[in-house]
Amino acid sequence: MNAAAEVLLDVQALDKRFGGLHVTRNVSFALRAGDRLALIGPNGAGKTTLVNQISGVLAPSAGDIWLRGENVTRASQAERVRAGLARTFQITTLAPHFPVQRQIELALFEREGLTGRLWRSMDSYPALQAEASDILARFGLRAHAATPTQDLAYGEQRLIEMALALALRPKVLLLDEPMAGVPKGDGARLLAALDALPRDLAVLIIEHDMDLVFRFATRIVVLAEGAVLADGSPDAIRRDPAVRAAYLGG
Amino acid sequence: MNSPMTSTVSTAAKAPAQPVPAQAVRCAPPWRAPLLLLIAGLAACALFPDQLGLITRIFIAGLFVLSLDLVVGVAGLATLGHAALFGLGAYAAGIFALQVHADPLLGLGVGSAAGALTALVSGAFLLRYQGFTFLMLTVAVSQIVLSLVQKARDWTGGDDGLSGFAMAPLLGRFEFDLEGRVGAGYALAVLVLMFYAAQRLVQSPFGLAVRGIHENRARMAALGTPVFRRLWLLYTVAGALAGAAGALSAQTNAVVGTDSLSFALSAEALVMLILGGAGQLTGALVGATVFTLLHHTAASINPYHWLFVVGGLLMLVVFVPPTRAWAWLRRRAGGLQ
Amino acid sequence: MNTLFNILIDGLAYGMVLFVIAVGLSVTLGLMRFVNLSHGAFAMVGGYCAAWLTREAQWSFWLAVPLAIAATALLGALLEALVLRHLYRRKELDQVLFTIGLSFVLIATTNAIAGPQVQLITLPPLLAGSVDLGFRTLPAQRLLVIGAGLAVAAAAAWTVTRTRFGVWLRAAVDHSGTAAALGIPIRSVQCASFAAGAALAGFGGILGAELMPLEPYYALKYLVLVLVVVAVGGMGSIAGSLVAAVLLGTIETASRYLASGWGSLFFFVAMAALLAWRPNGLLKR
Amino acid sequence: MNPSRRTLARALIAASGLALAGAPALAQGAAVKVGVIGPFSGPFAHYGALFKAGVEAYVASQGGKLAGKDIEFIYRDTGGPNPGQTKTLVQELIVKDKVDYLGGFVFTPNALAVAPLIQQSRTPTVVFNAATSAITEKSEYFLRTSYTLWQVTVPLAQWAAQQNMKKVVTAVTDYGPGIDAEAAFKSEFVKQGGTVVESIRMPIATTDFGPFVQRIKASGAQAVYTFLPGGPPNLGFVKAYNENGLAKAGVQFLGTAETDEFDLQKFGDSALGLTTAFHYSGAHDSPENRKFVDALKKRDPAAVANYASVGAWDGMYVIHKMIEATDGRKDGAKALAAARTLQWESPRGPVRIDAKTRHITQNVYLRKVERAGGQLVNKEQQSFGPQTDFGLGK
Repeated sequence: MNAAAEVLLDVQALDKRFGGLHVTRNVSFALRAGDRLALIGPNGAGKTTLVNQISGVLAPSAGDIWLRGENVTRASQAERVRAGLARTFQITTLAPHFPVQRQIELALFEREGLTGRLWRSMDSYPALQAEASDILARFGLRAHAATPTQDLAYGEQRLIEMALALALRPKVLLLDEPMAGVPKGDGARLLAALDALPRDLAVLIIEHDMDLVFRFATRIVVLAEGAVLADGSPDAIRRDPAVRAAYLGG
Repeated sequence: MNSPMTSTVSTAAKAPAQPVPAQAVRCAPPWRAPLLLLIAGLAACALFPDQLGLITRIFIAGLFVLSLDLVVGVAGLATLGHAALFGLGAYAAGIFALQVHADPLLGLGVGSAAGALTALVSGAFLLRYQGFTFLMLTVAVSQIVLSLVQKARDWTGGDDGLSGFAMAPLLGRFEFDLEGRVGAGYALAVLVLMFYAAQRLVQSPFGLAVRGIHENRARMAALGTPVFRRLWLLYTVAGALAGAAGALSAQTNAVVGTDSLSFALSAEALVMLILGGAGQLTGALVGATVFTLLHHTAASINPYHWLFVVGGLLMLVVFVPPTRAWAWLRRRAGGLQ
Repeated sequence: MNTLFNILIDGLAYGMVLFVIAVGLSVTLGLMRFVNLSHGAFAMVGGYCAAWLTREAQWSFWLAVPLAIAATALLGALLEALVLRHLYRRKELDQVLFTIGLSFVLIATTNAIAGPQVQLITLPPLLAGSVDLGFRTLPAQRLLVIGAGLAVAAAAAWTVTRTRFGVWLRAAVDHSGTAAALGIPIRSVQCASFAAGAALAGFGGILGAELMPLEPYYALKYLVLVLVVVAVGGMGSIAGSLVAAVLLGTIETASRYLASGWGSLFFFVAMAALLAWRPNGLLKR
Repeated sequence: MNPSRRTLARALIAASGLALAGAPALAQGAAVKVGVIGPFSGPFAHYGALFKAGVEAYVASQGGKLAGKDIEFIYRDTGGPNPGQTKTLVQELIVKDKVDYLGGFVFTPNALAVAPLIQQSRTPTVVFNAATSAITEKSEYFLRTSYTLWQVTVPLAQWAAQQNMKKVVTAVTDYGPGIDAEAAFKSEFVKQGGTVVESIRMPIATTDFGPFVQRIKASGAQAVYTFLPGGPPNLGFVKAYNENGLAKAGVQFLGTAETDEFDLQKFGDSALGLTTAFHYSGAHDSPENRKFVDALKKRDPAAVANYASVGAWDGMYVIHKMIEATDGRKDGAKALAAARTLQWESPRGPVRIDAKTRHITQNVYLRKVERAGGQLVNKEQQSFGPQTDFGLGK
């Protein structure tokens, strides 16, 4: 843990109920610049619900979310993005019919606050187009710039998810199962992309692939039935008997 | 050809995608399609000088369906209440001509503003909902508007319609004539200009974002788009276009009836749009033209049973989409050469 | 006080008519997720069959009604098997376009065969009269509608929630892949469900004919009303449709007693308010 | 400018020049062209069919030619009330088809929409049906062979007062003609010393008339004056009137066009005894009417002798006389001058065109529905004598 770095995301005593269902119970953790925090837990542990609350899709029932020193518990998704938060989704792609290049351009327009412009053509922003091409090149997708996203291989679509989030130049990145459904052979490019994430970025990742988790994470939070079961370094988690009992040991 | 998205031939998802150069992504110039429309419109007027009434109706229907396309095709909000925007634009232009001033361009502005205002107010409520709920709420809103217009008989003439207003000459020079030359030219000019504006809108970053919302609302929200505000603005712009179409209808007909607010008009416009291909602005114009012409000819040949023709065609179009039919025809033509 | 009772009784009767016409759409649109705008056309077919059987063929009402319903179900099953099944996976707008086209053709056919006049179903003496309620009378036919409406609601709700067929239907719609793997005869379930929806439409067309007279344009004229009931009641919720129909029927009736000068304004204001309050249906939160 | 653009610009200029040049006037053919506007599709299509049967039967009854000229009918379909489309159709009829006369019109807004066109082109236009008083004021080329609600309602109100009715309730459909009817009845009945205890307006989309009939019952009136738009609502209202016990309670029914012959047979026994005041009954007993009914049935066995078909028949008579007066040439002013003084024996009885209003002056009859030879008919009880349109100038 690099305790010296600035706290970027601070989740404090978060609670969420759906009617009688208690899906998040008093969850707290903090994320600093450069952190690679993995959120693990069995299916139904409330991982995605938690990410949805942090990104603003769901409003928590109680507790606070601080983003770069600002309380964003009641802020809209758009405000959180502007404050430096970006996320990816488990299975969706942004716009299946758009050419890949357009997807990235759209994210860039959004970052620059240009999507309220009604008249000037979307083709008349050469700087952003160049940046979009660069991003595609970085992910090895430049040859597919004009291909409709739905025609790409599944693994490549996952890469675009990540490219979109990074195009927003976030300080905090939430990755919701980036490897889900990707065939083993296609995983290498994704792993490379994960390793190439900017150093000072704070990353929260949900993932089921334990090899990936233990290779990538600097810290792990284990969630069970909505509550934090354990929180510590990968080594500590690996040795934690409670975790072994509830999750790893099965 | 207008859509910035349809850059490549869509290959089946299974096959590995062929690399496509980035240049193919660029939009067509926004003036090209409106210019073609202007030429086609003038040619139609020149070739059929005694059918200008029908041609004017096609122009107006085209503008209305264009507006509907922004909402349904671009933003992905299926509505059956679009006639409310058209009808209120028509009534506003008619009442303005009757009570305030008979100048057509001022009236056009008033009608357009009425459409935009209606969209602004109703959109603030409607756009909080999605899908089938949104669709049914648009029906409710348009029926409420219809009831109010019927009730406000002193202003609107109720079910007898609003009539008795005459338009002043266009630009102070061109009288609206019996053959409808000025009416047709006026409607065409407004249609071309608004088509150009809509084309710019669709090709702007705003248009791209709205299409993004259509494709995946949740994902766009996570990208930081204020979804509601984008849709609200789009709906208001569409309201301005629909209101302008209504105003044109009021001015060239010198009468407004409650049919301009009816469910039937909303449904008919939707049929025209799907016929021409939702999402493509030129598709909206093609659909409006084909449907209006078909209705007119089928009803002239045999006014009794034109529903057979139209009903049969609608069913056919679903199984043989126009784009596929075109592709097939082209292949056949190519094979013959 | 008397007015209040009148509103409640007439509202219940009117609401039940709305319900019996709408319940079939609650099956095809609500449960099968097929945007079936030709629902009104099926109701019309049922009504016309019953009218023809009772008037021209001089059949007894009690025999003619089941036969007319069976004929409508058969037409529904045929159309489903030949054409409509290819549309289940298509876009909703395609379904809209096709079923509107189908309605147009059925309207034109009806007009060509039977002419534009209103068709009446001859009622048996038992139903033709009025029943004395003490402070007023009520047409006996309305009592049949109320009874039949409740029976249909109970039977349909039971079929969907309690029988194996209902489980199959929901599985076929929501998880068609899994359902096929489990050996559920998806095609038969779909076809039977659609036929049932058509049969219910025909039943509604017959029972509702007293208030919604049968004529060629029937197919589209009452479509909005029916869609409103299904939307407010909630997709696929038969109990919801029942509550929505009675509630909206009562509101419409009350506006006729108290504020008829405003037309259908209150009906649609109520609809908008209810939908805005419970977008997923009256009985769902 | 590159070459292709220049070509484009030339094409544009040429095209716009062509557009503004317009079409040269075509030489007129020998036949007299009559455009007939009506609903030929949609829920009101039977009006169109009756117009067609009426005008064609008239021409056939004259030996196929009028004043020695062939007649060419051009039918145009408006669907329902749709003023915009009607205007387009009429514009096309005048400009492209160059019709000499226009006839038809079921709906008031459609008729109002064409007033500027016929005024500008001086096309004599005979309204076969639309019944709002104000129509003939909108252009001096309008003539009308139907009726107005004032025309038939005023004598009915007078009769009701003479029958010692003191309290009447009005129940009309909430649109232009209904409000005309309500105003006509109210003003005349009050003038005669009666009281209108309640004025009910029923929405145009009403299907369940039960609530309104209950209100009529609760009002304690001796009679109900009603106006309905024709077709299914007529049936619905009469059914509710019987089923809710109004007929039994002795609340008298006063109507006008509600017992229209077109769907009278559908009412069954529930229609027996309904009282109406109207200008035409299919059962009117006169040689002219028998000739009309025979000609109509010969043309179209399914056609019914009612106010729409007789309006078309008499409208064609007026057009016939205008063709005679102008010798088949298009001369709107001359034709109108001739039409203003017309007076003839119509199937409905003696009629004439009022020179000032260009509306038909005709007898109005009190009728009761009776059974004659297995059929329900509107049996004329008494004639109120010739009536003009009382609605103008109100």
